[in-house]
Amino acid sequence: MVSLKTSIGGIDLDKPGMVASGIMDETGPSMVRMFSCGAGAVVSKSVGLEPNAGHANPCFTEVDGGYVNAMGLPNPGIELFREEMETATRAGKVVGSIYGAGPEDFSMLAGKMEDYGACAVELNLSCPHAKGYGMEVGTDPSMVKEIVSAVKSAVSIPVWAKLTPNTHILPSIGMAVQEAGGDAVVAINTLKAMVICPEFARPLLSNKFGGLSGSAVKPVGVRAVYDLRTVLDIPIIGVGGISNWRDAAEYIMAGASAFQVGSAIGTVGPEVFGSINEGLSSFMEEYGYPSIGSMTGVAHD
Amino acid sequence: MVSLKTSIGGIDLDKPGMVASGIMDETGPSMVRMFSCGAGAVVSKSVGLEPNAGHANPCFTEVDGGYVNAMGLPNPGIELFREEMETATRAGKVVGSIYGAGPEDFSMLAGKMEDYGACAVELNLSCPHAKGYGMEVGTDPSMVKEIVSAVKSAVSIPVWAKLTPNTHILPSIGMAVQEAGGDAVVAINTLKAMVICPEFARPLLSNKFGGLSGSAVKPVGVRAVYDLRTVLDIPIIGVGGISNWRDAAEYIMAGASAFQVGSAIGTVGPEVFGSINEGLSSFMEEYGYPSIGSMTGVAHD
Amino acid sequence: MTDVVTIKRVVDECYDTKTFVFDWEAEARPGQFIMIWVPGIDEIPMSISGIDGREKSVTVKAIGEATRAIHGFKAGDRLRIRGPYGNGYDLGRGNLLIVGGGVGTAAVMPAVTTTGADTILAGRTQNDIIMEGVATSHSDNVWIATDDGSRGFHGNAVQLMKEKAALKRYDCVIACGPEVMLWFTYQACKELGIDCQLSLERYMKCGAGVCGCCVMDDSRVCRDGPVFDSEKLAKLSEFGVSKRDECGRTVKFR
Amino acid sequence: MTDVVTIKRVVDECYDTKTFVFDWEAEARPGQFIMIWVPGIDEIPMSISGIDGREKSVTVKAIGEATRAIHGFKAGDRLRIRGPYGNGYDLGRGNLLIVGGGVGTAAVMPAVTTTGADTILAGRTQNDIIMEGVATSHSDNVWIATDDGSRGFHGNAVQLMKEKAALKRYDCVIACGPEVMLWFTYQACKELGIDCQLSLERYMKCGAGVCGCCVMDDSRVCRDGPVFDSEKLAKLSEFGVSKRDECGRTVKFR
Ligand SMILES: Cc1cc2nc3c(=O)[nH]c(=O)nc-3n(C[C@H](O)[C@H](O)[C@H](O)COP(=O)(O)OP(=O)(O)OC[C@H]3O[C@@H](n4cnc5c(N)ncnc54)[C@H](O)[C@@H]3O)c2cc1C
Ligand SMILES: Cc1cc2nc3c(=O)[nH]c(=O)nc-3n(C[C@H](O)[C@H](O)[C@H](O)COP(=O)(O)OP(=O)(O)OC[C@H]3O[C@@H](n4cnc5c(N)ncnc54)[C@H](O)[C@@H]3O)c2cc1C
Ligand SMILES: Cc1cc2nc3c(=O)[nH]c(=O)nc-3n(C[C@H](O)[C@H](O)[C@H](O)COP(=O)(O)O)c2cc1C
Ligand SMILES: Cc1cc2nc3c(=O)[nH]c(=O)nc-3n(C[C@H](O)[C@H](O)[C@H](O)COP(=O)(O)O)c2cc1C
Ligand code: FES
Ligand code: FES
Repeated sequence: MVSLKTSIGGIDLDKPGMVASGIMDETGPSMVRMFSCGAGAVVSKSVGLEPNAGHANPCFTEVDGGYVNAMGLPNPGIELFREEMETATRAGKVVGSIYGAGPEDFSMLAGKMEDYGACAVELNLSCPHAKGYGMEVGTDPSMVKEIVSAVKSAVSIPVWAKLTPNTHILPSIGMAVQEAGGDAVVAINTLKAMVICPEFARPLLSNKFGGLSGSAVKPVGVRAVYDLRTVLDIPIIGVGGISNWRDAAEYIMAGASAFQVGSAIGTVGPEVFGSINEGLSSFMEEYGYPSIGSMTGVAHD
Repeated sequence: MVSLKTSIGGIDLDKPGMVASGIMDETGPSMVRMFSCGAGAVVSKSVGLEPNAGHANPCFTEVDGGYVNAMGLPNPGIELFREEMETATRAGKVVGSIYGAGPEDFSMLAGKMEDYGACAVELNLSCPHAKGYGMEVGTDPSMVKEIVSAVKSAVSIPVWAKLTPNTHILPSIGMAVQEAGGDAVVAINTLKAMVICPEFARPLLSNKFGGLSGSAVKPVGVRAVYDLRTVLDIPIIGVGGISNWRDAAEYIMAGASAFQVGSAIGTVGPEVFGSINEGLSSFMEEYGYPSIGSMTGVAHD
Repeated sequence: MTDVVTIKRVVDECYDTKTFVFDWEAEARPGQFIMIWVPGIDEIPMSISGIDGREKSVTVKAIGEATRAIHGFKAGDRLRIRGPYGNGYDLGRGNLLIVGGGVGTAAVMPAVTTTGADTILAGRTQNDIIMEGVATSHSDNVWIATDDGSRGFHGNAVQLMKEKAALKRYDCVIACGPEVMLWFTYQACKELGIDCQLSLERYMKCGAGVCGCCVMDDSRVCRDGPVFDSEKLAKLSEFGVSKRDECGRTVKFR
Repeated sequence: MTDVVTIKRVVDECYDTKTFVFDWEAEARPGQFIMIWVPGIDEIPMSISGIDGREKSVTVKAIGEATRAIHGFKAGDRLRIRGPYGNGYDLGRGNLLIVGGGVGTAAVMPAVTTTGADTILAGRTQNDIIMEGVATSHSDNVWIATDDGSRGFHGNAVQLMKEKAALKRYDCVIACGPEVMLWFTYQACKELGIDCQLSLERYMKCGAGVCGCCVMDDSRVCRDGPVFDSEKLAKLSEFGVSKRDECGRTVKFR
């Protein structure tokens, strides 16, 4: 019998697929639902210090092979998020995703998430469409180091850093996380993108810019994980365009110890976790991989 | 009557769509065919100093929304390429794409292309899968400046620089081109990518890494052109995932004076140029754009 | 699916409501909705109020900036839309009674034209009754209710519905309107012992079941809904009670 | 389309040629080909040699590293393939005469099984004749030619073809084999005044009409071909004369 169990740093998961931050994870009850669909953990919506309505509509559209979104990190703020976390953590493992402008913000938010029962925190160093947050801090290795170090001293739960693929220095950013004591890296966030509507001669999104996700980005994400695996010792969590077991297997073989699913919760539905789990099990059975760990990084050999 | 004429720096084109480098442009006769399909110019395959077989097969595969390739810059070398250029330049405007490891290589190759009748040279500073070439030089602003300056003093035809989107410093790279006297920038080349086949537990491509092209990358390319337009004064040529008039219009409105089509020559066929030209004309007619120039960058207003 | 369509016709439904008709190839089911871009202003959800082959329509009540801007659109203007989204009604649940309250009538009209089932159109006054012509040309029994009694039954939609359900056996009530009306519809159906399918509204961003902003309990109104039947409604603790704002904060109705 | 298929059966065709049978949902036309990955070694083009509903096959002659590696594959092994590529034969051009030379027989076999047309199978010796069983079970007239006369007609495919075309009116010859054979087939058809459709080979990388490495004059063998009819062949100055190597350099045949 094969096992879908995996561990990422200190965290043990029964199933290797998590809900990616920002998808069906802004409220307690919707996170609970995702566990029952077969997610091994849920990463919460990225939460900041204050309530944030996000960018005005339109902030989302379908494109070939995926979505472009600029939600703008809507969230009720860390204080109100306590209630959602309480509901969700009763049902399964929740990773608290947080965003901030600098080390103090991140430390404060991480502390709250720890209080709320998060099993780990995920630092959003990579959102491509929020001014002053996300990838603006995440493409500067020294800033990344500072933030991760600060959060590490502020909490005792594992600290994950979610990285942007919109840079040629991804491996250095990964190294910065590792050197600062980060417990894992998560790759990738969305690709910087824009949609223009010719008839209206303007960008569609109210924020103009957005981020591309979905199957269109999968080969970019697999490459990012593969590259990170060649330089890092800490675990990697793969995300970007996963919608079936083959996609998940690609990320695992590239070097991921676990993976996250975002857009496919829309394109396929929350049932996507069940079908990925089933598909992975039969594949592992047939090809003789007893565990996720035994498959992790095998494409490097 | 609307006009599809456009000019990029010193170059006037009857039609705004060119064949992107690397697609049906390694031989004279195939370049000639592309003119008759409605291309306003053809950018040649990137040519280097010596004959190069490129990477071994497999070097190409379809993925959702596009292709991943690692051709590895196969080309017969600049000496033998004279003959192909002679055939092609008789039929229309040919932009000579070249790649090299540094300023000397690029200058020498550009000189040859000028001799062969190229109307401009396009410096490939962006191929994501050729060691020591392409994006390895193209993510270093000072190196980019040096190469562009060197080529500018070596030839009198316009010098275009083709940029990689695989970086967070794209605007700085664009500025480096402009400051060095470059006549135009071309964006984007492919996105760094990888495809792993789970059943065989290894990357598919012989080179392991490749570049993603096709409709999957269009929102990334449109964003790149939009970003470049906000900082640059020199013309921009848009490329990445264009397969119909709407795609072309997105790039033009984002700031492109002309565009290139690559993958769609495979997915749609060489006829793609004809249908883009027709579609653009009727759109311009209906929406009152007398010229490509009048549409360029309008999404910024 | 994203698309740009051309408005063919604009129909005045009443003082504050207009129908915009356009050709759109998409397959749409009664009860589904689309997202309409109002450039420079907003993008908002709108029920598909007519489905006639490729011809589709939306029926818009001007209540704020975006809907007022849409009212300025004319035949020949373009709409950038995406969809269709949502589950739609199941029209195969026996003998139907269809109830539209105010602009909610738009959402149920394709169910009326598809089934020709008995229909109640309700509004505050006679001036708020919309789409009566379309309804009567597809259904033999179209009853009107107005709060002020200015036309038809003097009373609200739920009161008239109860009256009609006492006279004839219906298996399922299909309704759309203000949430308070739907809440009482649900209670009435429970008492009457019949099923219902109600079309709910929540603030929508993606419309496609991705962002999670429109959830009621653990269900996405945009994707798992907007139509919920009695069985599902029974599990929605937020139905009639509260909604989430744009930040995801809970806001109580009362 | 990319896919991973499972080999169901391996059939020995002759001392150096094997057929690999697998189920594959893709729609394929006679004359099309696929690209087969040989992990760690190469990816190479192979004609689809059998089309029977979802059951497809390739027939591989071991001539180098990749094809020898494929010969090591067994039932149950996986193949990562992509395709189908190419235009395929137009089987509606009247009375057909089908000619397969050596392993080129693989490329024409689906045309034989689909049409049951008269067929010539040629090879250097009797040991090089492949797929005779499949051919005879679909076509009433299957003629053999061997260069050494060890079986059937003593001579090459083109000689036998001329002989047969003198006895019966054919409208079009469909052929695949070494380029020199195809060159003479083309000349013979010109003399006979009949059309032909010949399946050509060039070095292939993408197979999908993108990279341009397989061009003959301005035509992509992978996409505009691999099948070219008399009209198109007349315009291919490189046919029978030269090919491009992996660098795109011209290499003369003689
Ligand atoms: C599934 C669905 C179907 C709908 N069908 C119709 C219809 O057929 N005809 C019709 O006239 N109206 C319909 N509506 C309501 C319509 O979307 C709102 O009237 C419109 O968004 C108001 O926008 P505004 O800018 O004019 O007003 P605003 O002043 O911006 O908003 C007024 C109110 O409209 C609602 N609203 C605004 N934006 C949204 C949003 N993005 N998502 C959900 N609600 C919003 C809120 O309750 C808000 O308080 C539907 C709503 C939903 C969710
Ligand atoms: C459209 C097409 C259909 C074909 N169908 C069949 C078939 O049904 N059965 C069959 O046995 N063979 C077929 N071939 C030929 C087959 O592809 C070669 O025999 C095979 O690639 C040899 O590979 P190797 O590594 O064994 O030999 P190598 O020693 O690597 O090469 C031997 C020769 O094979 C040819 N070749 C090698 N690689 C390629 C390539 N990528 N593209 C084209 N030619 C190549 C070259 O002429 C080369 O000189 C077909 C070729 C094409 C182009
Ligand atoms: C609608 C939407 C909202 C998102 N919000 C967040 C977020 O709040 N924080 C974050 O780190 N990533 C966010 N992401 C990025 C996803 O977590 C994920 O990294 C990305 O979408 C790629 O994965 P996918 O292709 O499976 O969607 C969001 C993505 C989408 C589509
Ligand atoms: C098969 C293939 C070969 C390519 N070769 C080159 C090349 O030699 N030089 C270059 O600058 N770009 C090359 N490119 C990149 C294209 O010119 C283009 O920038 C990219 O594919 C995005 O455009 P598209 O989506 O229209 O294909 C190649 C792309 C493909 C798919
Ligand atoms: S509006 Fe985004 S999930 Fe419903
Ligand atoms: S093999 Fe690439 S175009 Fe034919």
